[in-house]
Amino acid sequence: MAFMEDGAGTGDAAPEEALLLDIDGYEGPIDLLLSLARDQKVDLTRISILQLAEQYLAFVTEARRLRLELAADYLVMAAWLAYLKSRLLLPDPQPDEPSAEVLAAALTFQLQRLEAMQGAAARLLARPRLGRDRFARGAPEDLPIFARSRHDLGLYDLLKAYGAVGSRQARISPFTIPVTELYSIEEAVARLEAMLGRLPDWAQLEALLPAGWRGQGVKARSLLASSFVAALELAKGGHLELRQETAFAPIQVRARREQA
Amino acid sequence: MSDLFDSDFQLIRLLEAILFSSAEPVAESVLQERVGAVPVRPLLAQLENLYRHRGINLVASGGRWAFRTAADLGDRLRTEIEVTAKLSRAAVETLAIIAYHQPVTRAEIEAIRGVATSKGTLDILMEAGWVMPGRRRETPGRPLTWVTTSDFLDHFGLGSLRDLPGVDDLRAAGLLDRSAPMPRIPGLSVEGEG
Amino acid sequence: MSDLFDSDFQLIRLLEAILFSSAEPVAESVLQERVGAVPVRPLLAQLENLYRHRGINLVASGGRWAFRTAADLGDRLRTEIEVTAKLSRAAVETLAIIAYHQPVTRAEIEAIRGVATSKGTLDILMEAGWVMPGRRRETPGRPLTWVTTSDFLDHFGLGSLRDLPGVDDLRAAGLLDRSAPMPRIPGLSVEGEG
Repeated sequence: MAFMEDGAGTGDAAPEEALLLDIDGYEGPIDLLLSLARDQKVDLTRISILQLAEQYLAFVTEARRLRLELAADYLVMAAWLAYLKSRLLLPDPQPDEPSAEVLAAALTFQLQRLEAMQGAAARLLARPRLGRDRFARGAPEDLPIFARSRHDLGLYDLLKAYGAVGSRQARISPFTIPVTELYSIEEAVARLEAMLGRLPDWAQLEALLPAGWRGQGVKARSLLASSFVAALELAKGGHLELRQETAFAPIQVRARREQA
Repeated sequence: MSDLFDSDFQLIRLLEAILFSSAEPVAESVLQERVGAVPVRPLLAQLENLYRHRGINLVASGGRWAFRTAADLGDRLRTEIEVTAKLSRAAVETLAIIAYHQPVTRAEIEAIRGVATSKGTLDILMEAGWVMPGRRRETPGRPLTWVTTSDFLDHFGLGSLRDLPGVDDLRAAGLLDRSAPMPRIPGLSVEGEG
Repeated sequence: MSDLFDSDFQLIRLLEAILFSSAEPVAESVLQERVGAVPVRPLLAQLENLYRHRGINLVASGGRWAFRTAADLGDRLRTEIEVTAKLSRAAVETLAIIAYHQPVTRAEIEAIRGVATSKGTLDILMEAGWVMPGRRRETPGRPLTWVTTSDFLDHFGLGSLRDLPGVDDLRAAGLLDRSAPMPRIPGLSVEGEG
C-alpha cells in the first residue's frame, strides 16, 4: 500500500487518485505497468522493478476495492508480480525456477517492446497521411485499364459475405441450448456443506472456492454467485453463520456453533 | 523580386494541388479566395502554360477550372476492359462458399445459402476467371463440382487456399457472429463437429 | 535521335495521363505493359523528377505509382475534404505491431500488447484496407498471420516497409522480436485452468 501512502496528504494526491480510478484508460496490464514505469522518470532498462511491482499491486488492490471485479488479465499479472516481488526480496535461490533477474529482464523487455510499438504507432500516425495531408486525384477518370479484373472485390468483402452466410445459417438452424459450464447452486451447496465440518473458525467465502477459480470469466462469476447463494441457503437452514465487517469487505463463514 | 517569385511559385503549387484533388471543376472565384490578394488569373495562366504540352492539361470552361487528360491521348487510354460491374451479394456469397467448401456442387451451395442459385451467378464468377468446374462427384446424378482458380488466389492476394482465414480468425476479426458456426452443408457431417 | 526523344516524351505523357486519371496507385507492371518494349522505370524516374517540386508529386509505394498532393500543402488543402475517422488506440497499436512485426499471428499481437484483441479491431483495419491475412505459420495449430497491404504503404506515404519510421533502430535493439513471452511461473496457473 506504499502507493496510497505516498499519495495521501501531499499535493500530488489528485492525479494519483485519478490514475487509480481510471482503469478503463489502459490497454491492459502491460500498458498500465508502462504508465507506472514512466512515472519513475528513468530509462526503462534502469527501472526499479520492485517499486513497479509494488505500485501495480497497490493499484490492483485499490481498483478491486472500488470496482470489485477486474479483468482476469490484470489479476494474472498481479499474481506474476507478487511472485516476482517475493523472488526479488528473498535471495534464497529456488533450484527449478527462473531466477529473479531473468523474470525482471523479461518484464523489462515486455515494457520496452510495448513502449517501442506505442512510439511507432504515434510516428506512423504523424506521417503525412492520404486523405488528411496528401490527396489523391479527386476526379479519377475511371479508366479500367488498370484493373486486373472486371470486378472490384476485395478479400474483406469476400470474408464478410462468408461470415454473413454463417450468421444467417445460425439464425435459421434449430435452436440448441449450449452445454452450460456454469456452477449450479446445488453443486455449491454440496461443496460448502462438505467443507463446513472442516472449518475451525471464520473463513473467507472466497477462500473456500475451488483453487484457480479466478480468471475463468463468466464461469468464475457463476462460481462466486452460486457459492454466495449456497451460503445464504445454509444459513437459512441453520447450518452456517455469515458475517461481513463493512460493505464490500470479504464475506466470512463458519459452521453454526451450538450456544453454550 | 525573389520573394514575389517564391510566393507565386508556392501559390501555383497550391492551385495545382487544389485542382488535382478536387472532385469537381473549381470556380475561379473560389480559387481567388484561396490565394488571397494576388490576382489568380495570371497564376492560372502560368499553370495552364506549364501543362500545355503535357499528358494532362489545365482547361477552363464556364469560369471553372479543371485538369483533364490531353485529348490526343484519348485513343490510347480507351478502355480495353469494360466498366467494372459490382458483383451481386449472391455472387460474392457463392464465391466465398466455393472458396471454403470446394469442390462443392451447386446443390450444396444452395443448401448453404438457403436459396436457389441462378445459373447466371456461376457464369459471372466463371467469366471473372475466379471459378471453374471441377471433377464430377461420384454420387447419383454425378453432379458437377466447382473449384476456384489460380486467378482467384492472385486477385485476393492469397498464397494458397490454406491461407484463407479459419472460423476462429473470422470470429476474432469480427466477421462471424460469436455464436455462429462456420457455414456448413446441411445434412453433411463436418469433421470436428459433435 | 529526334524520333527517340519524341517517343520518350510521348510515352512519358501517356504515363502521366494514366497515373493522373487514377485515384488508386497503378502497379509498375501494368504501366510497363502500356509502354511496350521500352523499360518503364527510367521513364517513371524522369516523370518523378519533373514533379519533384510541384504541388503534386509522383510517388512509388509497394511497387505501385501514384500522383499525390505534396505533403507540405496538407494544411492548406484540408479545409476542402473531411478528415478521416479517428482510430481507437487498440486499432492503432495493433496496426503498428502488424506493420513492424509482420507476418505476425494474433497470439503474438496479444503477447506484445498484453491483452486480448477485442472484436472489431482487426476487422476495422481490414475494412480500411490496411491489413490482410498472410500465410499460415507452419507451427502447431498452423495459426494465420497478418500482414500490411500496399494500400497501407500508400496511405502512410511509405515507399516500402523499410521506410517504416525507426524500423532499423528497433530491429537493432531487438525490439522486433515477436516471441519472447513472459516466463511461466511454476505453480502459477491462474489462466485457463479447467
